[in-house]
Amino acid sequence: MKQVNENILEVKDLETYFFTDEGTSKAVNKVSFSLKKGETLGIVGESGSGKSITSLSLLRLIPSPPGKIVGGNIYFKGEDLLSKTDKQMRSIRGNEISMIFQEPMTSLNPVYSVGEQIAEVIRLHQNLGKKEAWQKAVDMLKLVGIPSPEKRAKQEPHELSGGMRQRVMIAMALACHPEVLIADEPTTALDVTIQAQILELIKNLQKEFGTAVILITHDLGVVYESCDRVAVMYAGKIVEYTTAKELFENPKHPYTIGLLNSLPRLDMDQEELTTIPGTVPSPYNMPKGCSFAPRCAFAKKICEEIVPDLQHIDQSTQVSCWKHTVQWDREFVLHEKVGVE
Amino acid sequence: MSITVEEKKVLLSVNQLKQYFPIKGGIFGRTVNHVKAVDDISFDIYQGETLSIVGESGCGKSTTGRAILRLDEPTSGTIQFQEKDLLSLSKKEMRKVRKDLQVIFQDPFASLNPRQTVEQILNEALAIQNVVPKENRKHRIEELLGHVGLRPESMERYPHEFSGGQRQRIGIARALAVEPKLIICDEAVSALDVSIQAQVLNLLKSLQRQFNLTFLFISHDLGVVRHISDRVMVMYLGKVVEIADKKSIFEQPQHPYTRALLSAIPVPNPVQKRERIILTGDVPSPIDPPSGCRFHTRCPFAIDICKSQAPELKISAQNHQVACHIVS
Amino acid sequence: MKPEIAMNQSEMTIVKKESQKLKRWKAFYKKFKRNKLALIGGYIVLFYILVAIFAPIISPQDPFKIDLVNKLQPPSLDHWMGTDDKGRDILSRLIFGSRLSLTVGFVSVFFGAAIGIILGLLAGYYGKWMDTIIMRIVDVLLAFPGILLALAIISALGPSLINVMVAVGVFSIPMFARIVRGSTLSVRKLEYIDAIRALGATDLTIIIKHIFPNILSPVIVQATLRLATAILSAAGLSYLGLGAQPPSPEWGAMLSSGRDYLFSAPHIALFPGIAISTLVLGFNIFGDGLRDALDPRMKK
Amino acid sequence: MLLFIIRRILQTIPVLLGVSLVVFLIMQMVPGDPATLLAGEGATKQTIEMVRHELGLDRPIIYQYFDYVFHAIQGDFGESLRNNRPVLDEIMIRLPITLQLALASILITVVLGMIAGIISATKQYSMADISIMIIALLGISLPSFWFGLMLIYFFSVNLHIFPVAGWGTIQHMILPAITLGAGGAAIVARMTRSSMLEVVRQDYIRTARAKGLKEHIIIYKHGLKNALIPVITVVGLQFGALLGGTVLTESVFAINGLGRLIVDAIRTRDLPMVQGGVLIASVIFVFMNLAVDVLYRYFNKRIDLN
Amino acid sequence: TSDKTSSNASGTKAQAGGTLVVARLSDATTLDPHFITDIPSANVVYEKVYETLVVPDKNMEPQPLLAKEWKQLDDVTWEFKLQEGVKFHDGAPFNADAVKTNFERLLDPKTASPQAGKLEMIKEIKVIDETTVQFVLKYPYAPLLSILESNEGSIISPKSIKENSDKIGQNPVGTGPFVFDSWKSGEEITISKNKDYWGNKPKIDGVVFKVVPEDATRIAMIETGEAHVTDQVPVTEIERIEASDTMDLYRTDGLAVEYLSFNTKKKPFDDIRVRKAVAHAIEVDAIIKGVYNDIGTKANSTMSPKVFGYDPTIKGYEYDINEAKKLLEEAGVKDGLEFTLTTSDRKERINMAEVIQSQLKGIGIKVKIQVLEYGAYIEATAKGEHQVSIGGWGNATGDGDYNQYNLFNSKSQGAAGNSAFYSNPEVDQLIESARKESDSEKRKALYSEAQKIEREDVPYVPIRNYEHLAVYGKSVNGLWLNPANYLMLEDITVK
Ligand SMILES: Nc1ncnc2c1ncn2[C@@H]1O[C@H](COP(=O)(O)OP(=O)(O)OP(=O)(O)O)[C@@H](O)[C@H]1O
Ligand SMILES: Nc1ncnc2c1ncn2[C@@H]1O[C@H](COP(=O)(O)OP(=O)(O)OP(=O)(O)O)[C@@H](O)[C@H]1O
Ligand SMILES: [Mg+2]
Ligand SMILES: [Mg+2]
Repeated sequence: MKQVNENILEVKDLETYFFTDEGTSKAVNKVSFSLKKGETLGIVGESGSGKSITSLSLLRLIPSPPGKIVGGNIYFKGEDLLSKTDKQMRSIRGNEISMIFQEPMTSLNPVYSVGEQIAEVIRLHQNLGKKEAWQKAVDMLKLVGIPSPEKRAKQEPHELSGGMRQRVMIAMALACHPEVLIADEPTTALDVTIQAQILELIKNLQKEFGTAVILITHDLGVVYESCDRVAVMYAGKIVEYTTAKELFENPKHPYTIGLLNSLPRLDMDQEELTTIPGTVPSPYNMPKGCSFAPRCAFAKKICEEIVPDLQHIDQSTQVSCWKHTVQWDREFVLHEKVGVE
Repeated sequence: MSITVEEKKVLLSVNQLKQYFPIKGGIFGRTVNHVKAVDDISFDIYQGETLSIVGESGCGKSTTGRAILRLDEPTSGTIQFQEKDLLSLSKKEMRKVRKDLQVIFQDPFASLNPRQTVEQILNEALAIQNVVPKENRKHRIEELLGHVGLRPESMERYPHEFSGGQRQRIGIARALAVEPKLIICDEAVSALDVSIQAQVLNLLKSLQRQFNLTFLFISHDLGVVRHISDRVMVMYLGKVVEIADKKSIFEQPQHPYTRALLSAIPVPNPVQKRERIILTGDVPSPIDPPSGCRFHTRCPFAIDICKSQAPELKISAQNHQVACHIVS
Repeated sequence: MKPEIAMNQSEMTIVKKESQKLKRWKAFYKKFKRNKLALIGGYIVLFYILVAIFAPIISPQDPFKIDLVNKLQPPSLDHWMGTDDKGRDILSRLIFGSRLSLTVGFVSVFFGAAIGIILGLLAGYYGKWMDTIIMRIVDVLLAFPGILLALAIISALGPSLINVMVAVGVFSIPMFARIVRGSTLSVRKLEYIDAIRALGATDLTIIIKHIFPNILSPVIVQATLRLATAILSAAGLSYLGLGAQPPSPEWGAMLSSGRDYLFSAPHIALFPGIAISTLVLGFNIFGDGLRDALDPRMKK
Repeated sequence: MLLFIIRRILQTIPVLLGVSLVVFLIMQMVPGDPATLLAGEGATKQTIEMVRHELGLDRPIIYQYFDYVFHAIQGDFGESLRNNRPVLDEIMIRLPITLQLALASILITVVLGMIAGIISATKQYSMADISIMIIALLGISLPSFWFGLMLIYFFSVNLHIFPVAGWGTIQHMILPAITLGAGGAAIVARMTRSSMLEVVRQDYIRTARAKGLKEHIIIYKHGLKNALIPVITVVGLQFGALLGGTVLTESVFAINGLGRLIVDAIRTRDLPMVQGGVLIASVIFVFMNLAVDVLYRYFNKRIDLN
Repeated sequence: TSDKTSSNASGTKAQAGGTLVVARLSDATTLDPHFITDIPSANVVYEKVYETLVVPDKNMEPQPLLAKEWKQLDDVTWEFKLQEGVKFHDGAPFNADAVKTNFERLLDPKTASPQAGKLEMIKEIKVIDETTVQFVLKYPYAPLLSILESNEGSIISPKSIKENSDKIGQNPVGTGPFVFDSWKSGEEITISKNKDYWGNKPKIDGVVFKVVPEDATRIAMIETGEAHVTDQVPVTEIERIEASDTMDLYRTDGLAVEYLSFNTKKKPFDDIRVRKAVAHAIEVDAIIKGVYNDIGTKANSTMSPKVFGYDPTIKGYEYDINEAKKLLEEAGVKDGLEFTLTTSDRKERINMAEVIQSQLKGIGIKVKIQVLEYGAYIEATAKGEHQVSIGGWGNATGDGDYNQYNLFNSKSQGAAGNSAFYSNPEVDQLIESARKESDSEKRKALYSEAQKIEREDVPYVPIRNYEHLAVYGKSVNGLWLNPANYLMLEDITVK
């Protein structure tokens, strides 16, 4: 494959399902995207749209049971992670691909010092002795801008503020200079001023190490300021996949448009916010057609009946919406074979 | 729908409110220190307006709200509500007043008893204040659910069977049930998704119009604050640093902290992108707040006087007060 | 609106209300039923309850008839579980004993739980000195020798079956109090408690309606575990003159009487032991199922 | 923390006063007269009265109590009515034994209980899980005399591995510790299981996995220490129960412990001994609770600092 | 004496050595014989650390020990000739002064010995010379020797009486074949061979008395050899013990009797006919077989056959339901008799109660069993709160007086032993005379007379004569329990 050289990570038709008593939830439903070296990909979408599960799938950390990756491929440097052994996978985790989790409060083990927790991953992947690993952990803390890192390293998570904890998470994730960093809502729990600090930090470190970053968030502002490309997820699917600039200047998918419209704006007064009516469908009870159809102002019969594919509409943009296909203007006939263009 | 100056009528007036949480220690459990969560703040809320409190986590926003509701007993100060000083009421009298003061909390799940159905939740609210005779309660519940955009069938369901936005609507319905005058929204939309947040914000606004409600809106999301407020109060470490009309504060923020706060918001809007003031360091501890101006440790413009002398809240423009040495 | 329609409506609401309760109950039962294990537990408990109710009918022999000639017989066709050291039919004694042991077990656990819950709720909800006092009392109660408490209870209340339950119940108070206090502390911090307080609810309402149901699950687990201890310690008290007096076939007492024959006639201790264990086992898994079914969040 | 500890210790003073008063009152209420019991079979009324006088039991009750408290405050717990030895001496002979036994069995409780609990939790709903939980429940419903005697006959009489009875060496400790620890182990197993199931769902376990750690390191290093928090509470409670619940085991294994001392004292209406025993037991218990609280706080400080 | 000499002969031959480990139910309370009131305490020191002036043999006949010989000078004066050259363990010489010091201590009200009552007939102890001592009594008291030979007659070192009278309980010093070593309270007491013993030295080096409260554990200890002897054996285990190849069972008749006692002060048992009816309705043989596994024998009187004064011609009531029914009818108990049977918490007693309950059910008597913890039981029976109780009377002295006076004399009502609250002036008179009668045949006749009346009055229904059991390992030889249930160590050896 030629792409391998450019794309450090390539996800193809990834499917992760949850099998529960209530039924099967297609949390990630044929998701495809790719990541270039040094690039930042944003994944946005509402709560429950499958952002976290997508990222956990990349590291094969899906809680199982009930979760299971049922299909697709994840090519990391050309090799499919899904066919690796557990042992091989462990040597990738925290080393070549690492992850920052949403909640700095709960993602750090409360009973070990933060230094110990960082040193652990260094010892594991870099074959360093206890002392050197500790020293490296302290260095990492310094790198992420924690003052008096020697002292802080000895403290336990509860002794640090939220911002500091998140930095510890970042230090931990970057300790082995991974090629891919997955940041799952790294700032949601933080204040705006601290959030700004953290995002700045990630950006700088990324530049320094050339790390590719997947930034998961539902804050569109964050995406706009930090990402090169963006994937918008809705109900387990990517509905729009494009550059950040394009997304904000010229959103295509009705959901993306709705999302942008419902943000209260700082630059103008609105008496009423534009909203997307309705709620996200239950993962156990997905609509037959496009999952956004029940809430979509433009929905036609075809939307309710047939699931649209994610299709290129130009070089940099892919959208999964009938509105952007040729079928849109045709009269929809049920027996007509769609998609065989 | 903003209220002109002439119409203003003070509904709630907070004066020199202090809330110190004791830190127990010593052999006999004496108080050895205090968390100065709210340290001498004063402000008014006018009838029918929305006053927002913004500020970083831990600056005392919730504490202020809780003090007004007397969920915690404040250390000192007065809270005048409709001519009554809430803090001097007996427990029983306070229970009566609670009809007029309601609260919507941040976490739409934690604020509803998971073992009660929606009907039970609302019915209880009605029963406690006995606002509606028993036989009409069912009807009233349906009506309330209608106000917040839920179907009557929802009554029989449990909170966990709803989405976050819907749960928050239940919370709102509960607050509305007793026909309050003032509702304190403590991060009422922070936990919601953007699209849901918009629905709830619209709902709050329309309810305000419909029932002439007054909101004390606590949030750290300035986008939301800008959308909903008439006036904004900025807090930092237990102190009010700036309080002004919305327009004034967003267009001419004066306190360096407010400015940093505004600039830190990531905005998905190419036009609005502006230079960031990135603050360094964390918020100091409210147990041992910095001397002088509490912000001076992080303030890029701090001068000597800031370290020694606490600035007073002064009027700096029309409907605009700020506590900063540099500004004045 | 025509009057008939109005009437119809109110009628309808009544019907609806009833069916609603029924529906909730049905939903509960459905959820419970889906938990296979819990169902088995339920059947075991039910089985013992039925045995207790119909003891005189199903008991094959007179549980009190002493037959010294046939003492210590191993299980046989005549005596399915053999005979005890006085030649009494063990099966019949177990059947009759279920009445005593079930009553003593359930009532004393219930009593202990009730008081423990109240203390724990008060300590956890009000905190401060209330907490200190209650928890220190609980400490004392825990450190206090059971036999002394039991003696105190007989001397104060006199020996009777009810007082055994009181005594055994008293032993379990501290356990429950501690557990409830812990859970109360965490539930009390939840926002919905504040929300209810802001509505003007009294402390009593909050405790009973909002805290209590949410601390129930550890209580159920503890209660199901305490049952065994209760049945055994009730027997331990009978020698103080407090419990059921001989020849009452209390399970715990039967088990203890097997103590002298652990080797020569092990069945004497074995069968009561099995009876107690299976009851406790059934009650435990039943309790787990109950807890899950009572919790609307558990969707299962 | 230190201050907290000191404060709690001071709090025990009223508790102990309360305990002594309650013990005193109960012993007054309880039927059975120490003088009669002490005078022995066939003693005449005069003899009994003489004994009563000797023991000072003919003084007014209130006076007796305050006299006791007055002396107790000075560390004088009086003498046993039975054998005239200083109560404190008698207790001090047994206290180390009881503590050793309690510690040994707590060790068994914790080790057995946690291993079983962890296996159960990591293999939820497996055969191993279900059998462990059934065995645990059996453990709870079996009386300790039964279990203890079975152990004696199996390990001592048949296999000659451990001595039947007595105290002093590690070998002596093992069977009684198992007997005593078994019931607690069952409870701890249940507790560990649910706590562990809770912990493995936590975010930091996911973090540990994301680091590439091996599964057993994740469970034992990252999981266990956290799962311990609720277990500590239960263990503390168990420890309390151990101090009171050892009588049967002490009897079966002929261990000269505090439990038997107190029960014997109660049976012979030896008031000073009962007082002393219960007071000491309460003190230990309070300290144990304190230790649990301290541990709990230590592990839990992230959650609640006040 | 024949016993003693025979053991002496073999003693010199057998290789001495070994420590005997005795496992027993409970610890001693004190080792001061003037304060001992229980067998577990006495057993440690009686004829081991201490010796008495006279000692009972296997038939409870008095034999010389510290007293070489004795004679009764008149009704109230007894003279004893003492052994010469005997020394206490602390070096003090044994002589008439030592005897005087001992009994004066015992009788001194300041000492407050609970045993003083038993010897209150002593008026004076006269030292005649170094080796001669006279006991002068207040009134004639025939069973004097039986008291002197029991535990309270132990002779303590006068030196320790003078120097630390308070500490004797912890540190006994006597003249006996064993010297007290140590006492770990609640755990064990050790005594070891007295190398300078004046008489025949014991064959073993020492004895450890270990406290092992659980029956099954004691037996397990014998089985594994951890202990050699245990003298409290549950009747339920005898078959297993007899079948075992590591243990043996020792059985010997005791002095104690178990009985049912009616509260004769309370309705309906103030009516002799009702008491008789109950006596007829109890099938004693079944109890002995069923409850006691044939350990012990059917009792005919509350006095055991080994006790002085026992009359073998007196028989217990026949098991006769018809007679019982008839008597009840006569007594006018028509609508069925109902009563509460109180017992202490000893399991055999409880078992007995259950069997009696079931037997009486046969003639329509409803019995409610009330089990009381020992202390409460003693109090209830002493106060006469009970209707019918199960009791037992041990007899430490082997003399009829100890039995008759305590159980039947109206002065002994309540705690002193007469739990039937029985009172019959005629019986009182007989018991008093027997005390003073020095002719043993005449005494026997008096006791026989008393027992006949007692049989007619039925304040007690005698059930069982005790049989003492001991289990010992096969390595033990020469075990002897005397009828008062004391372990005697002269002949014992451990391999
Ligand atoms: N353990 C689980 N069992 C069953 N379903 C699950 C589980 N975890 C996740 N899911 C399902 O997967 C879907 C996607 O969840 P995911 O956590 O990826 O959402 P998200 O986009 O990260 O949301 P958020 O913004 O709230 O983090 C959810 O709808 C949920 O139903
Ligand atoms: N009950 C309490 N006891 C002690 N300290 C408290 C208590 N409640 C709040 N505090 C402290 O008071 C300070 C202000 O807290 P408050 O909850 O008012 O902050 P906030 O502005 O609402 O923050 P957030 O945005 O995180 O909700 C914090 O430092 C907090 O730790
Ligand atoms: Mg997520
Ligand atoms: Mg807050």
